[in-house]
Amino acid sequence: MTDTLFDMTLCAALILAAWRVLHSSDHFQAVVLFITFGLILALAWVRLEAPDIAIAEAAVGASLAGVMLLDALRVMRSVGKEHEQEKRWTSVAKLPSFHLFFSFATVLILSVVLISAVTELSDAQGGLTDLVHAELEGSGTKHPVTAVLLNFRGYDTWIELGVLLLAVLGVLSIRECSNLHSLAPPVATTIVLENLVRGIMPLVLLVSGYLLWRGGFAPGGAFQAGVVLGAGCILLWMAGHRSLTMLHDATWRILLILGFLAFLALGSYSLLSTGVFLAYDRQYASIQIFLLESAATLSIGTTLAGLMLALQPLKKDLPR
Amino acid sequence: MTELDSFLLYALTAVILFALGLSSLLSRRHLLRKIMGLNIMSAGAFLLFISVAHRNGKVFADPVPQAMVITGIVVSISATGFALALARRIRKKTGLTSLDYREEPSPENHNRP
Amino acid sequence: MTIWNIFSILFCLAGGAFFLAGVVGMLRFPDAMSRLHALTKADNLGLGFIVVGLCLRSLVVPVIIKLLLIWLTVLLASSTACFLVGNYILQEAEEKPQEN
Amino acid sequence: MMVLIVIIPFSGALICLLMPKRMRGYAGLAAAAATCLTVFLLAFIPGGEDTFHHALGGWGRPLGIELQADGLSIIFLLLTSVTAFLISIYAGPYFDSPREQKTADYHFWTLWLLLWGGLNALYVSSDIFNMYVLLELISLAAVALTTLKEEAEALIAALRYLMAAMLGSLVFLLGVAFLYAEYGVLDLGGLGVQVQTTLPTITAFGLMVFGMLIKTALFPLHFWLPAAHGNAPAPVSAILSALVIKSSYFMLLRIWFEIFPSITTYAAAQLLGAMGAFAILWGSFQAVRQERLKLLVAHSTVSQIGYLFLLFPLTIAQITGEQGASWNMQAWTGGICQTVSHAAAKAALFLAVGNIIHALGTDRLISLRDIKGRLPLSVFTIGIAGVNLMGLPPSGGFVAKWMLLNAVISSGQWWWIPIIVLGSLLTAGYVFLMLGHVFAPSRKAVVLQSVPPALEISAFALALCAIFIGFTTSGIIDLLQMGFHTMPMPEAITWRLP
Repeated sequence: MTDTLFDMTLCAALILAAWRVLHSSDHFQAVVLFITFGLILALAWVRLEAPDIAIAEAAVGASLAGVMLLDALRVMRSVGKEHEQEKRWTSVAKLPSFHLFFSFATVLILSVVLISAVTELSDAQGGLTDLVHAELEGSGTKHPVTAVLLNFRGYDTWIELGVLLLAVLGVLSIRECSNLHSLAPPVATTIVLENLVRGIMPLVLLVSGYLLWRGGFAPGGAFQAGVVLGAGCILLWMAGHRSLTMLHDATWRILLILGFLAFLALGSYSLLSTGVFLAYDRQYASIQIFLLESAATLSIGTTLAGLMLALQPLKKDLPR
Repeated sequence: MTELDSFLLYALTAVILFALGLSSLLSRRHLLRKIMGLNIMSAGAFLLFISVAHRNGKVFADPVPQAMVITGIVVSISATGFALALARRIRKKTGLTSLDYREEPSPENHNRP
Repeated sequence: MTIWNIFSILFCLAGGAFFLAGVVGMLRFPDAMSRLHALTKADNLGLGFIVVGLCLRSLVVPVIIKLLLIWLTVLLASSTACFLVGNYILQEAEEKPQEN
Repeated sequence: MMVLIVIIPFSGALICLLMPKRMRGYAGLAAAAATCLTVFLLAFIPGGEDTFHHALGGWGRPLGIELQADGLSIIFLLLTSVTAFLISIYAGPYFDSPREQKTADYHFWTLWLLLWGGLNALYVSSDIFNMYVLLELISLAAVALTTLKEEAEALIAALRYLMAAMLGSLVFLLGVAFLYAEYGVLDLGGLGVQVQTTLPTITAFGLMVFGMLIKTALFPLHFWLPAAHGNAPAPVSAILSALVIKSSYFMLLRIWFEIFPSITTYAAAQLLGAMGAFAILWGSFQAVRQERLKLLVAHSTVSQIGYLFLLFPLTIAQITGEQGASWNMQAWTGGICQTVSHAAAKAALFLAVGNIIHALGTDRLISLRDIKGRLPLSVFTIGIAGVNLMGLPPSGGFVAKWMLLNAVISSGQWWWIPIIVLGSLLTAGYVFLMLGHVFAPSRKAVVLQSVPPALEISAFALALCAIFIGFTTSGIIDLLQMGFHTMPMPEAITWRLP
């Protein structure tokens, strides 16, 4: 009974938060509510026995996406010196009313269809749970989610690292710079913040490493560890620490592609030796998976930090 | 209340979130609202996956949808970051915060031959 | 039920009370700075009490170390976050008069 | 062997990222050539029974992901590799030229090779979640390529494209979630066998088809296409119009004929056909009205996509049991011929238009008058590609439209005839609009920038490919006869060219 009550409260909170994100008139309020929505969602993942996703959601959905949105909001609100163009761009004051009607009708029809479809879903316990547990023994890891991510469906994870890489390259090309090296050094801040960050960085590294190590047998893993690492990098930047700009351009690039490259290298190696792409030696599977995960962690951390940092001012934009 | 009911509850929440996100994408004009709408839509899709995982699992939730959702979260944060960068760039170049706009030649350039 | 358990429950309850106070402060205080104050103080103390309570409950050294590390991380993280928010508020307050 | 068509472009992308700036063009071209060669080896060198099947990591379905190639995959792979290789030859000198120098170092090659690898991987994938990830990879790469042009119009078009693409993939993902909830598997084979007519399944079907329709930009979901294709750099426009659109069309074919063959209905097919018909008319009508060259070509894409959707009503008969009728194969051949010839012709058209813009410095239709008989090869390319789009013999476009008309007549769905004819007439209208300006007397003397020969030759080669496709129909039919993984083609496969 309490379970049901809890479920209902949680679901109601989710819908309410999403509704308010949609309808609040103030953009800042909407972003804050969006972050709240992410936190409630993390709670829902815990309730649904998916702690891996809860960690990922709390780190990404609530914090990283929140930081990105807040920063974007700050930039988009400020009235800058714009119009590098030869045209004047004016927002249309009002959309035609049929647009609103049309979108409302679409959403309404879709909701009806989806809701009735969901109620018809069978309660049969299908899925691949048993199969995963049956094969878990030879997968080189004891945690089923890690086994699926790195072994059974490692190909997906490889492509996903490619998507991350693409996103950073895309952001760089939008900023008209070719690498993270052309970023202006961060603005120096107060000594309080510097010391705070100095204190927190070892802990960030510890948490990241712990999550990575834990992925071998319990919830945790490369992605969660990578997000924590990336958040640490962003924090370092915000504290005005220049260490990130000191990194050599080539180092940046190698860090960015490391995860993707590790999958590629391991896959090619197994293709040459056994004729199968991304197959692990049964004997060394756990070590290979750990190496892959470490490379992926570094890459994910760099990429997520890069996604955020690539939006900061460039050297060429600074006043001389 | 049985296990099935909690599955139904979360699955219903999932599709409602999806529809809410879609309505934000379609009806709000500010780019940030649209991007948040897309994120809520993906949250809805993920929630459906995980409620299914919870239904499928006996002791632990089905790991395959969990892995898929983690992959999906990575993909969605990449796309979000990219979209935000584009939105910021558009704002800087044109001063627009939405994609509904009119173009007029600015007066000083207009007089030039 | 051992004496440790009773202490553990008491500490956890104390922690919960601090969290509750923090929430009330967050909702009721008038401006952002005092809200931040309520939040950090209550959060850190509340979490501290709960960590102590959980330590008493487990009484295993590795777990205790882990719990304390968690507390330390949260302490540092929340003070950093609050410093950033507070700094932002101050900057806003400084910039406003210049604009007018 | 089969994984190599994915590994090679991806490795090439990484190498290009690590190379110093001036070496990237060569490295990229080498990777393009290697990829193209691998695809040809895969398609034409007979191998063992494992040639077209690879279980990744040694895990078979349903737990792992399997790569599988059938006749349809091979056709799309070949189409992609030939077009992509010729576009790559074009892209090198294009991005080296002074006018485009600014964009040269923004990772064109890395983005492009990642996109190409994604396309190849999509054509051999047999797992719907894997397909989702690949679709996202393709869309993000495509949008990033669009932003290589730093004008505000291009950025706005890119963001609109990104939103549409994300919406499409998310709707598709929700469909995947419904399928997993209902059947607990993700591989095409397993799904194709299990699928039954239940409400969640139909919803999943609708969602997946709708998501792909957004990405394929079928009327009225084409709102994002003209601006995105019309504002990108020339090779990127060619990539988007010729290849990226085709990937989601390929997904539609997979969804329609492989996962859900048992629940597709006559009415649904007619609806898709009707949307296609509107696309043909609306797209050509808009194209005739354009004043900018690239926007004209982009609208022409909207209309040519419409023809692809005539495939759906023509392969399904009103009375069940008539599925195996003889027009089935005609419709397939027509649809696939249209896909392939449009890819080549449209790429040629965008590249040739790119040459003209390169020379003139503007893409206003009216300024075509100023080229005054110079750039003969590019103008000739436009002419040949136009012949293809109109469907005049001898060309792939002619065979495509001829086959579609045949299928229309023999299936008795006469109402498509006026659409096809009218569409061709309107196409002729905008092609002659372009060519007419070329031969009209010019207003003033204009100094043209010289166009590197590689640019003109690669565009011309693509146009020739489009013609050549008209003579390879029997090859396409043979490949189609290889059937799908799960569902063998109907008995009509014995049908031959008259």
